[in-house]
Amino acid sequence: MSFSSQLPALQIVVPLLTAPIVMLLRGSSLAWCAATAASVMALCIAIALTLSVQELGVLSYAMGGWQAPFGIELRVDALSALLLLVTTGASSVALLSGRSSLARDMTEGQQPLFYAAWMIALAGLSGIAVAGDAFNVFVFMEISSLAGYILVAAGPDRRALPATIKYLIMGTIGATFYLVGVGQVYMMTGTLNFADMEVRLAEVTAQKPILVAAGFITVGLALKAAVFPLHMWLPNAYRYAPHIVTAFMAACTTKVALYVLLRFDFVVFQGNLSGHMDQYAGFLAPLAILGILVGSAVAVTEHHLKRLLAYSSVAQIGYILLGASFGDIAGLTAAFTHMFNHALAKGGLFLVLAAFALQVGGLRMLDIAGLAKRMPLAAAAFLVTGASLVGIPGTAGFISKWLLLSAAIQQGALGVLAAVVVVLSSLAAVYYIWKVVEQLYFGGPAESPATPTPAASAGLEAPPMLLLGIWGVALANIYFGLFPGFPVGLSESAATELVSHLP
Amino acid sequence: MEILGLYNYWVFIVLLMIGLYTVMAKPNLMKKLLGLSIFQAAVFLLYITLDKIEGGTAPIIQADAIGQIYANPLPQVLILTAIVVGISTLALGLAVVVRIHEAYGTIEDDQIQQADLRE
Amino acid sequence: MAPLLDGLSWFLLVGGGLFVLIGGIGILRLPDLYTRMHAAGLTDTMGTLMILLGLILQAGLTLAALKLAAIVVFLMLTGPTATYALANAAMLSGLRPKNVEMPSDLPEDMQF
Amino acid sequence: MTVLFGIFLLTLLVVTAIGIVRAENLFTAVILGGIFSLLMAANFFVLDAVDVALTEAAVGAGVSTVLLLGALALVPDREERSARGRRLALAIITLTGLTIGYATFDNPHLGDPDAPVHQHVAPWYLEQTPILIDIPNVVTAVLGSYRGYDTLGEVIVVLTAGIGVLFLLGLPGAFGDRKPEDVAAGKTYLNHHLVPQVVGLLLVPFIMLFALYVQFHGEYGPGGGFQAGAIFAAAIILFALIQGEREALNLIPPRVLVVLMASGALLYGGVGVLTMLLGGNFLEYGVLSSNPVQGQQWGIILIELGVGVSVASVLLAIYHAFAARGR
Amino acid sequence: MSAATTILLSLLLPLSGAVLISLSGRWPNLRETITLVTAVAVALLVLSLVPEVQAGGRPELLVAQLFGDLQIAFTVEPLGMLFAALAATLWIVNSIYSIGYMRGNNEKKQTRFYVCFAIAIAAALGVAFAGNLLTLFLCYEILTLSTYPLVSHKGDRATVASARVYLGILLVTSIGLLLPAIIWTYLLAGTLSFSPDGILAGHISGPAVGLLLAMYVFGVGKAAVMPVHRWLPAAMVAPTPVSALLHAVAVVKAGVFTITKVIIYVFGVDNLFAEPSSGWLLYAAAFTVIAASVVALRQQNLKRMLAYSTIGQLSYVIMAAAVLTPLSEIGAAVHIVAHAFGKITLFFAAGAIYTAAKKTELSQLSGIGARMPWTMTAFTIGALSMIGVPPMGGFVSKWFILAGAFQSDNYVAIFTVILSTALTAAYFLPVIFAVWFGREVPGGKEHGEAPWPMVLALTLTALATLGFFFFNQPVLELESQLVTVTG
Repeated sequence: MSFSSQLPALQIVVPLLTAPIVMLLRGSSLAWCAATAASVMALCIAIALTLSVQELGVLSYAMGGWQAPFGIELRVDALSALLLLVTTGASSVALLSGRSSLARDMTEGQQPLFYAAWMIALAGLSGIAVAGDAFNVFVFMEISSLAGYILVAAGPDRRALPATIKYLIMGTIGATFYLVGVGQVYMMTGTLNFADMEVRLAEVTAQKPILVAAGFITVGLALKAAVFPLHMWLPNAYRYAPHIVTAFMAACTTKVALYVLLRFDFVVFQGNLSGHMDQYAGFLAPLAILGILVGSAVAVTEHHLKRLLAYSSVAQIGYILLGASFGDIAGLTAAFTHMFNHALAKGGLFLVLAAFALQVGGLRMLDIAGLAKRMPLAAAAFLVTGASLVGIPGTAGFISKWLLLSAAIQQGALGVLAAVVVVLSSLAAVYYIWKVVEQLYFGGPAESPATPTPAASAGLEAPPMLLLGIWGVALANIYFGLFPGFPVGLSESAATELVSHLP
Repeated sequence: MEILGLYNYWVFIVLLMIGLYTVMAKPNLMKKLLGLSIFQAAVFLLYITLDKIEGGTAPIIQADAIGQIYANPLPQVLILTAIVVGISTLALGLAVVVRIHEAYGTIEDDQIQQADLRE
Repeated sequence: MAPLLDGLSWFLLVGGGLFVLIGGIGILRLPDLYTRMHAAGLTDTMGTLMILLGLILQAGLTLAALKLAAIVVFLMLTGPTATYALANAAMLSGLRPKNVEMPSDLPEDMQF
Repeated sequence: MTVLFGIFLLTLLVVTAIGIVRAENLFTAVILGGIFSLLMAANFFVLDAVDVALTEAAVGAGVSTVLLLGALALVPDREERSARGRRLALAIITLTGLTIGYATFDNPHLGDPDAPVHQHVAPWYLEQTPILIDIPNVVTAVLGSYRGYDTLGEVIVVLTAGIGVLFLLGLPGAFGDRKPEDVAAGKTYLNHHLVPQVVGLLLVPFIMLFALYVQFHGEYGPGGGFQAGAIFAAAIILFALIQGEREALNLIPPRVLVVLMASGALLYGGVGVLTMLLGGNFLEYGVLSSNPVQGQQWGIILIELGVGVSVASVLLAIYHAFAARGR
Repeated sequence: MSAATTILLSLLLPLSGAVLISLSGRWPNLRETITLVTAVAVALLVLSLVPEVQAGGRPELLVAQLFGDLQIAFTVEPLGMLFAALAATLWIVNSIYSIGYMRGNNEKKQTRFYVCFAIAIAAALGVAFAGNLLTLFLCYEILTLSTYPLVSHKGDRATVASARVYLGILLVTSIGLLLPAIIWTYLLAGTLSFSPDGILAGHISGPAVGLLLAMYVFGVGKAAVMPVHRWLPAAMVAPTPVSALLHAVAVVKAGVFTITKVIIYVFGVDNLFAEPSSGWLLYAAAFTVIAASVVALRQQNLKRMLAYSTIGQLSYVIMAAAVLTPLSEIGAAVHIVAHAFGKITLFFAAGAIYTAAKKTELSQLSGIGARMPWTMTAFTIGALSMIGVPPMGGFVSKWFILAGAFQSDNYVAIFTVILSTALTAAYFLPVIFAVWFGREVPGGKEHGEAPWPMVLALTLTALATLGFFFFNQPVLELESQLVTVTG
């Protein structure tokens, strides 16, 4: 048993076992250090895993030494690797740069518990990404969700609490729907392992329960992934959570749910349900289109920056779903690349908002009027990441937009229609991002009622760590815009892997 | 027996519907959480229904009983987990509800929304 | 010997069932809480006691019998206590028995 | 006979559920909830799932009812009438119901030996467990070893709930600014009642004893860490109800409680890491001893202990968080 | 120094200049010195590339290789060389002029002005050197964004509103039409790197050509082909040096340059010529020429009149390109230069008048020639060049265009040229007449010439306009390569 072969387990174990230690630590600084260290270590493990996946292909790890389907299998393929990178990366950056912002949102005594919850959330998300077992996915989904509720509830505003309960209820319903679906599949196959399910489903003649299972699993996970119209929990959860938490969650939570959705559907159902691809595309594509349109439209009218970006997230989830609903390599590649790039863009944007919030109290449009003069660096970073969100060439966002559009056009007439929708929503994105930029740069500070907070009195425009993180992400946006080979390659192999399950 | 072979499933469905209805239609947060528990309990029933086998007993191996059939242990394990998940969710939800009551003075969903609109 | 024990245990079981039934009827028919508690008390002492004894006889000298005996002991402890606590709580919360006037020499923490 | 009994119980279950929905007094609803769980447990027993039945009885009927009551003490106990969103809800649940109902007609009938679930994995567990792990209770074997990773996740879920509740409500003496001394002493629900106090106190040690029995008998009969943890917590909760919240807090200091919460999970995870260091996979207990079967048994005992400790401490901490919030 | 590094430097220099300018904002003199120095240095760098291109070389620079055949890369070819040289040289003049103007009207936010200006120039050079459509698109967008602050310089509500029109039209057209067109091209041809005989050659035919062409022409809003010309008059709220930048140096030139480039290097002249469905472009351009001239005829405000004249003149270029004969292609290229010199002169003059006399309406100009002889002489030269009277630069390009039109007996083009010449004369000559021989409106304030840097600048451009008539050899030689590659 060489060390490297243990990596899949370590990916989960490291953050998972850091959590109880963190909660025992006295004082926020110690807890923060431990959590950050663990998160960064997880990132390193994720990178190592990615490399070995690119080298060796799919890695399988038998938990407890019991071979699947009797034991639980961890399964790391290109897609899992991509997700792991996004999750651990987002968590690390957020933790590294977020300390001062978080310290303002909660009391000193609460912070060890908060960081413990963060660790658990990270472990849960990574656990989903590597799980090869349907029920194991459920367990880790619940782990990450429960921890996520805590993170959201940590928001300073009292409105964070109703947002949390809404998130909790809808999240639980989603998970339970998923559980029902898994139950149906288990009932007909007698196994819980994805790969094994695929094999045994082939012999199942009674299609009804399987069909229903597909429906329940799709709906349940769509709830978790805030697919329109099941996104109602997302805007407030994002708005009232601590800014750093928003940056972390916006980068990965919904994407992980989408990942399970796609993984389950392609690996288990596509091969065995006759004409399932049509049902699947016919169900997801319209939702994706609607989500894109509605999300963008609402974002255009929003006046609170976090809600604005939250609704843009709804639209962006639509992009990913749209690409996935094409069900061919090009579309899936676009979808996965967009998972990566959108995480970069959105995470960065929310980090910038955190910096703004430290400087001026609120995050409404008029609060940030003319802020560019006071914090040029952060504003410039907003410009870059915003450009990436819009999809200006030279930024990461452009790559996925490009892939998505070309994938759509290859789909023929309907695809062209979808492409038109994407273009329209990009124009909307131009509008709402520009709205903010204009306010930042040309809005008269005279209008701004926001009183500078204590943090503003300090000479630097924002805590150095935060600025560092922001610019790290911004530069990453540019780097992956110019040299997208890595994410695109990973996504391509992931797409090929999934498509290989098609009949 | 044959007619009633699906009875458990139907009860599961009914409970599922009752739970979901409570969660969606009742504005009272405590009620919502109770409904959520019913909703989850329904799924427990589904899984446990699966483990039953004709003429079987609980999956505790008795060395002396040869040829004894045993119920399927796997769903039981899954539901043990699910039960614990359920109570964890309930506990967290209750804590949030208590905090909401302290912050808003009510636990009725619609009143909370009105209070937020006023801000 | 065995048929005798068997008969006895069946007698106990049936009798216990009867008591439980009576208790159930009582809970439904009697006028107010206090009277109903009589019925309830009947159920969880006499009823369960007899049933358990019957079961013990069924089990014979085994571990199961021991466990059942333990249950009997616990029920003897908890049943009356629960009934008492219930009555007491009802009293404290000011619930009056129907058409009974209170004795005047209650401890003052029960005075209203 | 059993079938009819089962159907009777199931029907009662539905009736109770409707009762819960319709009850406007939340107190009534909560108590009905307890009854619901008890019926559910009985059902599970009828369906040969003794471990689950025990858990549902201890956790569902016991602890969760206590928690609901604890929360109910802090919030109004009447719900207000409202017809909002009823139509939508009805529409959606009908849709859901019909969808699954449509599926049921292809479902294998209750107890059908040819059902797929009884073909593939389950028989393997039943045949191999005596050889590979050699403990009678297969459920414990699957729980502890074959799917031990899920169980670890489960412990973490419990821990998360504990963390969340402590984060939101605080725990005097551990989190938040309140100290145990701030909690009113001696004041309990039962402070007028001599008899319950005496009897209750008498029961506490026995309950603990039973908890230990369930904990360590888990390999041979129904039981294990979760049930034991819940029962143990129940014992302390009973003590708190009788003697008062502050006394309970002094009995097991909150800080210790928090340490126990963490150490339970750490013990479980630690076993996993140990097996890694010994050259096995994560949670591969076989390597713990020269004789793999022996190792498996040791591993299961250890992790069950971890489960018991963390469940008991977490549930207790949660109860304290609610109880101490009020007074 | 290798050509690649030269390209890189000539792109980076303005940017670094921008950084320096923003840093030196507190010391105006230093700041403007930096501006000038950078401008001169850039011009020298760019011009240093001419000989190689002259000799048929095509210096290249690969910045980044995206997936597939997508890359950020630069290649210098005659057309781009011309545009780059034009932009670089005019930047010098324009900077001189700006210094005079900004100080003369003591505008605020001057630092931001110079910074954005430098960035805009860098973007313009990027457009000129772009080696493929993607790079071109990138620089095109940067140009749009970097000019927004310049247009909205004044910062009051009205200005910002019209600036939004400017930004809105340019962004919407480019993202809504140009980008999809590019993607479509990529899917058809599998590459975006310009190739002399058109990358779409043999990949597309039939009505699709017409559609794609339309997406390009209207996607490039900067070319202001009607009906996407609205932004140009809207942008008249900008300070005059900016108008000069928009009309003569960078923006609109970038537009027509892009279209010409698309016609030659993406579609390929021959393919378009063979494809009837692309014929509409000629008519669209012709219509724009006439319509714009008619509108210009009815303008009372000097700058607005110039704006519409620009719209007309741009469509000249497009029309010339659309005539699709070697000579007309040359004509198109040459007209870019000629019009640049002429129009920048006119704008400089207008700005000078505004600075000196605060006059903006045509009616106020009568008799002003006596007070500002230099300015008005330059103005006259520019106007005549617009009309195309020898010995002005405008004549040269019109000559080539006509010649090209005759080559293919394209009577629409011929007719348009003649008619528009008449119209142009109709709206310029009265002004010139009034300026020199009209009687001055009483009550105007006493004033002389504008500050000397402005006068210097406009004199230089006027001379250039004149000079281009005589010394257009280098340009012709350079552009004749277009014929050899396309013909």
